[in-house]
Amino acid sequence: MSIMSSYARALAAQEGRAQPVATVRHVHLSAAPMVFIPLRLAGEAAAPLAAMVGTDPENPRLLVVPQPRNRDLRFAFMAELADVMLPYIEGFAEVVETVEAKTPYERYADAPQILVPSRGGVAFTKLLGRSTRFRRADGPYPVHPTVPVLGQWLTFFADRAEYAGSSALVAMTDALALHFATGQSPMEDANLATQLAWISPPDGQSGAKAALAAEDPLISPPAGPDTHPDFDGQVLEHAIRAYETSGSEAQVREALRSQLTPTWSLMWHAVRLLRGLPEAATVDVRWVRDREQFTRETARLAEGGSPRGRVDSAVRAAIRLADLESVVQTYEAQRAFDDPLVMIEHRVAGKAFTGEVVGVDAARRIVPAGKTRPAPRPLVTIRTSDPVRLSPGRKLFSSRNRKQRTEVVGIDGDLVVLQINDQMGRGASPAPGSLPEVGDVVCYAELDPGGGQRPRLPAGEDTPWTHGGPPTPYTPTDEDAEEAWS
Amino acid sequence: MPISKLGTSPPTDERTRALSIASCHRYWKTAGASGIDRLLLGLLIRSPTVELDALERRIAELRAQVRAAKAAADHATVRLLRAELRKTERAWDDALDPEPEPAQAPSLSVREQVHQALTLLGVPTAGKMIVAVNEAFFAGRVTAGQLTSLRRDEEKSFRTSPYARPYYLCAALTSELLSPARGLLAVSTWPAQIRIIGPLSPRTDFLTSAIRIAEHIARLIHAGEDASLAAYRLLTGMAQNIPGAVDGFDRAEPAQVIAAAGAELTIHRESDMHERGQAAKRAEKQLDQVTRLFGAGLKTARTA
Amino acid sequence: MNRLDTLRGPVAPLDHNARTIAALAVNPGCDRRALLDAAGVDKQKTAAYVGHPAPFGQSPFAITRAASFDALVKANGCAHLLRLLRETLGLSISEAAYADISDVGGNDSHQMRHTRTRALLKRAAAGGDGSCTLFDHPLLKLTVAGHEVYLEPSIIAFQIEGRFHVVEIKSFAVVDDQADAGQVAAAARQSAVYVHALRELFAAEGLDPERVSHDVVLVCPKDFANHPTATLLDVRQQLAALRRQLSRLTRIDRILEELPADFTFDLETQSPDEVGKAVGSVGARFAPECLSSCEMALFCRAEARGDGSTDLLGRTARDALGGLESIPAVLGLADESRPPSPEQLEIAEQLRYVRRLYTEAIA
Amino acid sequence: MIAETPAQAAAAATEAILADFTGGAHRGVIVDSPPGAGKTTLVVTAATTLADSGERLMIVAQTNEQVDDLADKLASKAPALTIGRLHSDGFSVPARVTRHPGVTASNKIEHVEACTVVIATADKWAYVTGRTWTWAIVDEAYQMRSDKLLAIAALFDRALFVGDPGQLDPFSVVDTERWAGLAWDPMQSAVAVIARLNNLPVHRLPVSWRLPASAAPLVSEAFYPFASFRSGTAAADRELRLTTAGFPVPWDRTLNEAAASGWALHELPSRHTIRTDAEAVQACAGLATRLLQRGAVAHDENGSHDVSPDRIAIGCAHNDQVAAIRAAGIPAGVTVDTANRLQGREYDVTIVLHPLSGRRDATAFHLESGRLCVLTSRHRHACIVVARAGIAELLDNHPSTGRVQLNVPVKFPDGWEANHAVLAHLSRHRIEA
Repeated sequence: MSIMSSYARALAAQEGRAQPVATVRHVHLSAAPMVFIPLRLAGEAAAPLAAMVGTDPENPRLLVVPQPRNRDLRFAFMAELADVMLPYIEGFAEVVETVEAKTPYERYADAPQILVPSRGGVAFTKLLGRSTRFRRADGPYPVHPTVPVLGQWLTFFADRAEYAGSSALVAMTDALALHFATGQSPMEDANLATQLAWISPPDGQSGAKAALAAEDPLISPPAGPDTHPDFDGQVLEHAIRAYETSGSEAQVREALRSQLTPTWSLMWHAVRLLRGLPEAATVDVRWVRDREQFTRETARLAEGGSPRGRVDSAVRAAIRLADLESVVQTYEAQRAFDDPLVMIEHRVAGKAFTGEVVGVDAARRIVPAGKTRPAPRPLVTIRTSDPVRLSPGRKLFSSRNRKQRTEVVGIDGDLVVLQINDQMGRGASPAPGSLPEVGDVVCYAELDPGGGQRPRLPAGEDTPWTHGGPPTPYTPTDEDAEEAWS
Repeated sequence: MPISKLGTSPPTDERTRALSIASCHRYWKTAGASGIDRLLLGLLIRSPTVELDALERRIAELRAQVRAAKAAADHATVRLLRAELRKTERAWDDALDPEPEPAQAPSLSVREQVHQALTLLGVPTAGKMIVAVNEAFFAGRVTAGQLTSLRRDEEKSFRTSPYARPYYLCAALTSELLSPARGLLAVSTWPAQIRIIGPLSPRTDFLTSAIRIAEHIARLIHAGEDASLAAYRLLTGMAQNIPGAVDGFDRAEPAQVIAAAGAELTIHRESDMHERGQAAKRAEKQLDQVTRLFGAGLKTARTA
Repeated sequence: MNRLDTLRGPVAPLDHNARTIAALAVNPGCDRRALLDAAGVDKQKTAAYVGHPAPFGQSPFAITRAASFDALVKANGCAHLLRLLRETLGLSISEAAYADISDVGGNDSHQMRHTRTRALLKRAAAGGDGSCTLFDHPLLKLTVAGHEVYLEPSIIAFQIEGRFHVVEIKSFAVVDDQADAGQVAAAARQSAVYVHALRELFAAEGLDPERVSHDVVLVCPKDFANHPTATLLDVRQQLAALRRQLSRLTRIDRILEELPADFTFDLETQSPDEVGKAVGSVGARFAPECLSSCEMALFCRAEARGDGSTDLLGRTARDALGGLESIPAVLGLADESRPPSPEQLEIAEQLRYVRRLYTEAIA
Repeated sequence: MIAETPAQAAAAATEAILADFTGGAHRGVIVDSPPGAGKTTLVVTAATTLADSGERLMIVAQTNEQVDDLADKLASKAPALTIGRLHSDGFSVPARVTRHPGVTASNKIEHVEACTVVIATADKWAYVTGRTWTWAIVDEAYQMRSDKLLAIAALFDRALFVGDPGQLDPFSVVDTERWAGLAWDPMQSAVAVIARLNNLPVHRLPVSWRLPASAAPLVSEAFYPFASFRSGTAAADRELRLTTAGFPVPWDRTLNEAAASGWALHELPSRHTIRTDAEAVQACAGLATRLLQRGAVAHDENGSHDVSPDRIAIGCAHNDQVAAIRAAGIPAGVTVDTANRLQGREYDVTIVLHPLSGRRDATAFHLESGRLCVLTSRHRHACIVVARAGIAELLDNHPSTGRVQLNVPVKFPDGWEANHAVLAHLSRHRIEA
């Protein structure tokens, strides 16, 4: 944690209210996001217990497993969940737009967005996907045909959640933490109720006090996936027993509704809070990626794509790692260039600076390394009061033109001299407007919003001996489909 | 959408049930069941489909027998018959009801059902396995909870009137201290060394049980029938823990299980039998008739 | 009477188990916790008494699940376990002998069981006739802060070719060969306590402690089923941490020296207020992580809040703030309402700068 | 039996390595090389051996600086060899490489592929396609991430992987446990992956030619508990002399201690500070300045030389500390860098800002044993550690609650233990400032 966010936390603690750490909203918020609050049975890896799910704050769907140890009831639950989720997800696969490119292609105009309360919700979504995607509608342990389809989608969403800046599956506590510093620790921020208590405490109450009250499981039950042990022992156990003797789900439903409703309200409250922030400039760029991935997955599934294997192969893992790294870098840069409050972190760390242009040598031409002919390499001198900790040769970008490459030539007191390397047109001298002008206030940072070029990796079937040789490609087996779920 | 129809519970159809009852019948024939067993077996075969008047006749019969037993102060038989009576009455209720109930609990007492399972297995066995065998082969409904006080009750009964019953459900004894081995039930009529638990006995007894279960299934197949799904599941689960007894997650084949378990058994048998034999001799010398069956302890014997 | 007994009052000290001993390493910088633990004070009760009950509990479902999985692994003469040991460690088929030490002929006194544990393990180590392979519920002993404590283990000790291993059975799932890293770490710390205690036992019997392996066999349910699977867990690092913490417990004397002679946490004779004051007078080192591991955490957090301590914001925040102890100091230095001491000059300068940028950006 | 001399031990190790590598029984050979153990010499020997028998060879290193160092040394020792220095577009190859007539530098593989030895960074190799080499040497293989090896492994049949296992693990900006436990987890080092997936012989070089007799035992014990090594030189072979006498002030006393014993702990009063602790920063810069002022002369097995600025390095954990020290005024030519960037480099004297100095709590980053190992094993003569008092308490109070992933080999040494070992040793050379 940086000194900036630590300062904001200290301020929040003092003021009794969360403080902003962003001036714009960095996550995409769909017009109709689906809120999904899953619960699981304590002590089990992936035994769903209940879920509250839906797109209408006034009309949540409550799904329960009246006896979570019963495998048939679990799959019935998953089929019911599919009944709610699949129409929502597949509903987006209707309106397409054509993207003008070298080879024009189509993508869906919008995509589904699922909001869960916390990272625990994301992890549990992944487990639910893992435990259902291999299932089959035929064979010895058939499930409803929608169950494996839902499993594939849940896997898709959980995978997307690993990519920085993706808004396909969002943990609400993470989204809030991006925008607000509370007066408690990051660890405690993982509790949606206390985090929101700091962000919008009831009138006349301090955040600290509201957070304390929100820790009471009777007022704010855990947001899942784990339920409160006292609830399990004092309420749920009896309700399940009542189901077993009477066959009526009523008690279990009511018990679980009591646990889920408060979180349901908190989730929509958080959605309204986030909607109150203006959207950051590059949110849409990132959402386009989510839409593209959604388009691809839809096509893959439509072609009968088999479920993703249990683990990534060596090549698959390396490719994914490169993707993950590239989006982290891009996301971090985009966020800073979108939001001066985020940029502060980098300025304080000496990796970025803001200042006024005091000199431009537009006519400068040199022979760049590895080249034979001179090319324009103008110098820009900026006066800054920021503590710049960049050494000559460091590559910088600016919010002015996020694609233009520049490098530090020298730093002398409060003067930084930069060399502009590209984006100046094809002429012998820089194109008009391609350089900052004297008097401009500019911000440069050692942050690259563009993904770098990267080499091709071998195809999976060409995996070299160093990495274990070609793996057997994953094909779903009967065993996978029959995997016990007890 | 009728979600509840999506369930995939294994079919408990009448055919499976009938088979297991038949197989049970035959097993007891071959095992030379005692008179009372035969009598009870007769009850066991009854099902809710028996006509109402037949049931009514049986109820009257039982009531008379209860009265007679009561007069003779044969409390054990009274208990037995009363349980039987309750079951028959329930069967009559069910027969009135147009919706047929799923598998009815057999009419044997818990004690008898346990004896039945133990006789099939032939070695001291933990409650859980007894329940599993009872369910897999005798369509029984014994629950683990019903076994907890069984050994204590048997001991009480034995202390009150020794050897009054044809058999007692008793303890297995640890080879070193001749104390009751935790959680195991045995049959008093077994040879003493069978009821001794040496260090290797948990393993050899497990292997023996697997063989006995496999043999039983083989017998059923030989007779042109087949065992229940539960029986195969039980055997497969056991076979997975015996080297070479089953391939991967396939269903276990009795012959392969018998061969594999037998092979491992050969490795342990000699030292296990030696240990058990020695201990049995000591037990013979050191223990009285009660402790020989229910174990000597440094404290009062624990319950099963 | 021992100083620690005075501290605790006239109740029996709380029993240690692997979990409580492993917890010694969770916040070793906290004198408060060290003292309460060393004196065997019931922290749960004390916290409730002073008005900050710990929010801990275990779901009955989790307890049932753990017990039934444990029973499954051990069922039928440890049939599952033998299979796993044969698969993962190459245990030979002939090694199958099993001894249960949960009681000795029906007597389950600690002394009795410990004596038997020692005898059986010694015999096994000597490799004599009738030596066993699996030892269920061995009762081990460990010296903690000068006290001998029994460890009620939920483990099986097991030997292969003269090496002894600890088998730890846990009911969290291993899905596609991965498990929750927090739970695995907790299991590793607990297993390390058993390995350590087992090694002490070996040393006391004149056997080579290194015959107890640092590779623990962790048995968990595989994927979403109940089928057990085994993974070897190297606990060398946890063992080293444990040894460090056990050797550091002697510092209790130093903490005690600074306390008045009649100092006590006795719930019988002292009012909640007095106990609260007594607990408060022993230095704590609160961190938000305590909330998930220490029964006194809510008390300490309330105290930290009262002091406006930067500890509330988390360990990393406190380090980022140059180690400043109080939130008012942070903000006072930032808005220049508080003059910096010479050693605060640097952090004060940074905070002023941060505040200026922050205020600009918010405006 | 007569004890082997360091030179004999090293020669025997090299011989065994080459026999395994060229013998044909294995597709790969791993060589663990502690700091300054003659890794470069081994690479040069292996390259010339192969070249002598008419074989072509590719060499992979991780940074351009490493590639240039290797190319320079190779060309110096084997002038007859044709060496292709393959580099990326826009990179200018330094004169120390291009001055050799046998070296051809180009950014196109077609221009250099005919050379007996082609050498480039792993990043550059990843763009080479359609060609294969029978032999490869991968240098600094512990620094290389396994996904980088994946990109180039199709280029060669057999490879010698050389590297220092005690240094920093490769790094990723992504914090994911998705692949934890997989043998081919791309976030591991290249060596970790090949060793887990292939049964390859592992050799180690037993002698450090860089570290003096005063340092080798400590570094070996603290950071290489399962692969000990010794110094190639005796205590008498190395001497650091300060030509002017010092004043009785802390900086000079610290320098005296370092010159006399090879180690010094310049200890500032205990205090929690920000990362760029001005006093500590000042001490690092001041010690470097003062060392030059006092005219240090280094005597070693090759003769004597003045300790010039380029033979001094200041190392720290964070970039902002590097910037602060540079800003504090250091003599021109003195290297200041983070541990990551000092890997594989060598100096006469190093000054280290202790990663834990002034902190209240340690993080995994600060405790990483590789970081301290790099910082305390770059010197031929002396290492001066600047730190606030209180690190021992910090270590004692450090909670051990790390996460543990199944099937991930435990990393040794543990950062805590290594830090303690170094601190215990340094306490014998403490000068209070």
